[in-house]
Amino acid sequence: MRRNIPLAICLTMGVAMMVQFFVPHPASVAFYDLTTKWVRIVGAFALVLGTGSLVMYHIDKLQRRRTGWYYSIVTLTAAAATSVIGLGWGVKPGSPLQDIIFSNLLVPLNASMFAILAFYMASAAYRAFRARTKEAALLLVAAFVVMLGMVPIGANVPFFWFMVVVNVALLVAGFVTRSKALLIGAGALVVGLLAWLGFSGFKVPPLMLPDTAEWVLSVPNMAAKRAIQFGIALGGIATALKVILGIERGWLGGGKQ
Amino acid sequence: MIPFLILLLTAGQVAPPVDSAAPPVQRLAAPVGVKAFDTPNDKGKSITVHWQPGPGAAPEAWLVERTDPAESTEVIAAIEPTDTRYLDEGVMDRVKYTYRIAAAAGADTVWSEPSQPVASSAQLFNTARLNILIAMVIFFALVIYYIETAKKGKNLFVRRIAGLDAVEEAVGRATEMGRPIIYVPGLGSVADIATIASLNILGEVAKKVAQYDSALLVPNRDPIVYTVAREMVKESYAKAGRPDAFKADSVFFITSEQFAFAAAVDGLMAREKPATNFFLGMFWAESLILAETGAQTGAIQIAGTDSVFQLPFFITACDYTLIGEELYAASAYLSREPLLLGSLKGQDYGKIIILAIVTVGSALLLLSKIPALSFFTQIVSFFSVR
Amino acid sequence: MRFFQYLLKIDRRIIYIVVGLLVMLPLIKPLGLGVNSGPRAQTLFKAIDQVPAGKTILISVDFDPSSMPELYPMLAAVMRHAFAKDLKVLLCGLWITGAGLADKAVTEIPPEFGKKYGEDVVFLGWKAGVDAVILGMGENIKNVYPVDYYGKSLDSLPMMNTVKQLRDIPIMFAISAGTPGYQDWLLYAQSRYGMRVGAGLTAVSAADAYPFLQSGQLTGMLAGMKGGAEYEVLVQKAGYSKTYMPAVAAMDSQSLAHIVIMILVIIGNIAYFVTRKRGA
Amino acid sequence: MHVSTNILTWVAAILTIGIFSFLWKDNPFYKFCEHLFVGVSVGYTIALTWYNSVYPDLFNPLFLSPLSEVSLGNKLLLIIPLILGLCYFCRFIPKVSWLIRFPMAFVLGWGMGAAIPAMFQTYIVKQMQGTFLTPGIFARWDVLLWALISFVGVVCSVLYFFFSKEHKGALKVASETGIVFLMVGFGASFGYTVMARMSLLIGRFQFVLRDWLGVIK
Repeated sequence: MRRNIPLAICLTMGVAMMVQFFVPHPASVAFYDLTTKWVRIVGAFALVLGTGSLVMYHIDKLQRRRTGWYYSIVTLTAAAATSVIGLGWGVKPGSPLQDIIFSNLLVPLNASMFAILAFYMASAAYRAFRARTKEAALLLVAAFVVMLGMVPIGANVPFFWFMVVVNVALLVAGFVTRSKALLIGAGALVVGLLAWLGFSGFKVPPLMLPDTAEWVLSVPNMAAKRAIQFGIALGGIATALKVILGIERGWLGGGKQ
Repeated sequence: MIPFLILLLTAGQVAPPVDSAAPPVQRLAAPVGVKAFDTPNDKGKSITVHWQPGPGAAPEAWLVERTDPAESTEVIAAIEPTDTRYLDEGVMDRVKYTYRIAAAAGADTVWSEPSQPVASSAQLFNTARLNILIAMVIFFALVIYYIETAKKGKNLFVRRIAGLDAVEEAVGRATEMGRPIIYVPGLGSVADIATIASLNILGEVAKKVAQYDSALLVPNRDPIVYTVAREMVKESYAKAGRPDAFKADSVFFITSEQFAFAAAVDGLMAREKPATNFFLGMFWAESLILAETGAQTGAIQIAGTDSVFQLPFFITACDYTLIGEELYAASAYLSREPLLLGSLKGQDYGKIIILAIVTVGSALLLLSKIPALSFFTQIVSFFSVR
Repeated sequence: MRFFQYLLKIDRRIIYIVVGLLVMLPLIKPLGLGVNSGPRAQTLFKAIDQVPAGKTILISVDFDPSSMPELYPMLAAVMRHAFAKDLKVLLCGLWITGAGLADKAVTEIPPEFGKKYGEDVVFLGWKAGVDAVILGMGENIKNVYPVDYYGKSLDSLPMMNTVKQLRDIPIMFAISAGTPGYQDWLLYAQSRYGMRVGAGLTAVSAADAYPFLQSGQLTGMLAGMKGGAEYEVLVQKAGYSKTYMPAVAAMDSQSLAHIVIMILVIIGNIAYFVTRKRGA
Repeated sequence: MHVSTNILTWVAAILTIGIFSFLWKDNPFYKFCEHLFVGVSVGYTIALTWYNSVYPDLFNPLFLSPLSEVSLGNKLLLIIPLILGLCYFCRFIPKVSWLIRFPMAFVLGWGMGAAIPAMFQTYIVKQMQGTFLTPGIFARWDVLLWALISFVGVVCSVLYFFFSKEHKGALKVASETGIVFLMVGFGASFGYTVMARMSLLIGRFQFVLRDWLGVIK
C-alpha cells in the first residue's frame, strides 16, 4: 500500500500523459491544461517545503552561532523583506518588486555572476586546454578556428595560413617531445596542405576563417549534436519508461514496504 | 478584415480606365474544385476550404462565403490571391455548412459552385503523429523485451565508462582526506529525465559514502528535487546498514534562482574545500562557474549532463565527464542490476534501428533521382512532425 | 625550465587581471581595429536606407536586460540610421521585461537628431498575447494600443495619424533574444500583411535563422554584439552619425579577449610539453 | 567623468564589485552579496509563485470566487492538488511520512509521461528526417561532400554511445571516428560560447564605466 499506491499514481499519470499527446479532442486538451495547473500548484507547496528547509538551516546556524552566522541574518532578512514587498505591492511592472528589487538587485547580481564566466573561461582554457591526446588537439583547433573566425581580426585570415601555423606547432611539439606519432601526423598534414595548395593552382586558397568557422559549426558540429541527441533521447525515454513502469523506483525513498 | 473588404469593394470605383492599347483583358473566371472538409487531427470547430483558380484573369482577392443550415449566408473572409486555402475557425461542431468562393477584382465578383455540405468534429487520434506512435511502440517493445531477458538471468555486457569507474576512488579519497563530497543533482526539475538519472546515481554514491563514512553535501535548486533527493540519501544510508549516520541537513534547498544557486555553491566549495565534486544532471550556463571553482579548490570532479551546450565546459574543467547518454547508463552501470542493464541493451538496438532507417532511407531517397522511382521522396514526409 | 614550471603554476588571479584589463581598456580608449560589415548587415542597412523620408519603420524590442550588451547597440544604431534619414520610428515589444530598454532608447536617442516624441517616435509598450497583438496591429494599431507606453492616447500623437496599421509600415526590425520574437513577426506580420522583416539576434541563436535568410523571408540579420558593431560602422560610414560607437569599441575588447585566451592556451601548452619532456 | 548620483545605480555597482571580488578570493564582501542574492531570489520566487500560480489557479477560484463563477465541480477538482500539495508536509509526521510519495508520484508520472512523446518528436523522428540524404545534395560537389561527411559523422558518433558491445574491430574504428566528430563539435561550441560570454563581461564593464562612473559615453 505504501509503495503500490504511489506506483499506481505514477503509472496512471504517465500513461495518461502519453495518450494525451495523440488525442486532439477538446477533452484531452482540457485534461492537459488542468493537470499542468495542478503540477504548478503542487510545486508551490514543495517551494514552501524548500523555503522551510532554507529558513531552518539558517535559524539553526544562528542559534548555534556557527561560523558566519551573521550572514544568515542577511539571507533571512532579505528573503522576508522581498516576499513582503512582493506580496504586498504585487509583481506587475512598475511595482517596487520589479522596479527596485528586480532591476537594481537581481539584475546586477545575476549579470555579474553570469559575467564571471568570462574569467573562468580564460582560466579553464589556460589550465585544462591541453593537447594531451589527438582528440584534445582537435577540440583545441576547432575552438581556435571558431574563436578567430568570429571576431573582426580573423575576418581576412585565410584558413590555409592558419593550418600552416598549426602544422609548425605540431612539428615543433613533435621534435621537442620526440613523439613519433606527432611527427607522423605533422608530416601527413604537410602533404595534405601541399596537395591543397597544388589543387588551387599554387595560390593561397581563398577560404577565410569566418567561412571555415561557419563550416565547422554547421557540418561536424551539427553531426555530433545530432548523434548526442539520439543517444540522449533513447536513454532518457528508457529511463522515463522505467520510472513509469516502476522498475526504477529509487525515488520512493526509505521506510517500510 | 472589414476595412480591407470595404477598400476592396471601393477600389473598383476609382480604378483607372483600361488603356485601349493594352492587350485585351481576360475576364474573371469562377474558382473551381471548391472542397470543404473537417480539418483533420484537431479539437473540432474548424473547417478547411480548398479551391483552384478558374481559367481566367488573376483576381485581386478571393472572397469566402459560408451558408449555415438556417440559410443565413455571409462573406467571412477576403484572401490574398496567392492563397487558395482557408481555415474557418468560426463554426460549430456537427452543423453542416456549405461554402462558395468568389474571384474578385474591382467591382467584379464571380462566384463558384457551392461545396458539398460539411460538418466539423473533434478527432480522437492525431494521425499526423502516427509516426511517433510507431516509434514508441517499437522502442518500448525492445526495452521491455530485453528487461524480461535480463530477468531470466542472462549475463549482459556493458562497456567501460571511465567516469563511473572513478566513483569508488573519488569517494575513498574524501574519507582519506577527511573532507566532504559535494553532489549537485543538476538544476533541472523532476520532469527533466537527466534529474531522475542523477538522483539514481546519487542513491548509489550515497551508499558508497555511507560505507566509507565520508560526509556528503547535496545542495538543491528545485524544491521537489530536494524532497526526492533527501529520501534517496536517507534510503541509501539505511541500505548500507548505517541509518544513524544520515544527517538531515546534509541535503538542503538553496534557491530556485539559477545564478544565486551558483553563487551559493561557489561559496560552499570555497569554504568546505570538498575532496570530490559530482555535477550530474541538467546544467545551464552555470556549469563552468561550478566546475572551475571546484577545480581551483583542488577537488576531483566527476560531471555528466545531457545538455549539449555545457558538455565542452565539463570536459575541459572536470576530471571525468559522462557525455549525454552515458549519464543514463550510469545507474545501471553502478548498480549492475540486471533489470537496468537490460534496458541498456534495448537502447542499443534502438540506435541500430535508427541508423538502419536513416541509411536505407537515404539510399532510397537518392534513388528517387531516377524518375521511375520518384515516389521514394514520400519517405521524408513520413518523418514530418506536427 | 624553472620558468616553465612556474608558468604551469601561475596564479589564476594574474590571468583574471590580464583578461579584465584587456577587456576594459578598449572600452575607455578604442583601438580602432575596425569592423568589416558582412553581407547580412548590408542587406538590412540598404533596405532601411531606401525607405522614403517621412515613412515609418517599426522596431520590436523583444529582449530583456540579460541580453542588453548584445542587442541594445543594434537598437540604438538602427534608430540613429532612421532619424538621420528623416524616418519615423514606431517601437513595440512582445517581452514585458523589455519595456524599460525601449524607454531608455526613446528618451536618449531622438534628441541627438532634434526629433520629438509623438511626432517622430512613439513607443507603444507591451501587451499580453503574441499572435493576437500582431494580427490586431495588422488591422488597426489603435484597437490593440489605445494608449502608448506613457499613457497618452494615440489620437493625441500626430505621428499616429499616418500609421494606422501594419500595411502603412514598409519594413520592421525585430530584435529578439528568444521566443516570442522574429519568428512570430515572420509568421503573422509577414505572411499575412507582407511586412519586410529584418532580425537582430543574440550570437547563440543566430544559426537558427540561416534558413529564413536563405529563403529570403528575412531582410538581413544582425547577430550578437558584432552585428551591432557592423551596423554602427555602416551608419558612421554613410555620414549619418558621429557619436561614440559602443559596439565597435566593444568589438575591440572582444577581439583582444579572444586573442588573450588563445595566447593563454598556447603558453599553457608550451609549458606543458616542455615540462613533460623533462619529466619523461 | 560624471559619477552617477542615483543611489540605485550605486547599489547595483557595489553588488557587481562584490560578486567579482570572489575571483580574488572568498571574502566577507562576497559572502554578504551571496547571502543577499539567495535571500532576495527566494523572496522574489515566493511572490511570483503566489501571484502567477497559487492565487489565480487555487486560492481565488477555490475560496474567493462565488459559485456562479466557478462551479462546485471545478471547486472540488481543485481540492485534489490542494491535498496532494499538503501531503508534502506529512514528512514532519513520522506515522504518515510515506504520504509524501503521493505528490512525488503524481509529478513524476506527469513529467515522464509528457516527456516521452515529446522526446520522440523532437529528438528522434525530427532528427531522423534531418539526417536523411536527399537528392538535393547532387547540386554541387561541395554540398555532396559535406552532406556525406555529416552523415558519416552522425553514424559514427551514435556508435560511440554503444554500450552493450565491447568497442573493438569495426566498432572501434567507427567509435573512434565518432569521438573525432564529438571533439570537433565540443571545440566549436566552446569557441562560440567564448564570444557570447565575453559580450556579457563587456556589458558589465560598460555598466560600471558608463552608468556608474561616467568615464565613457
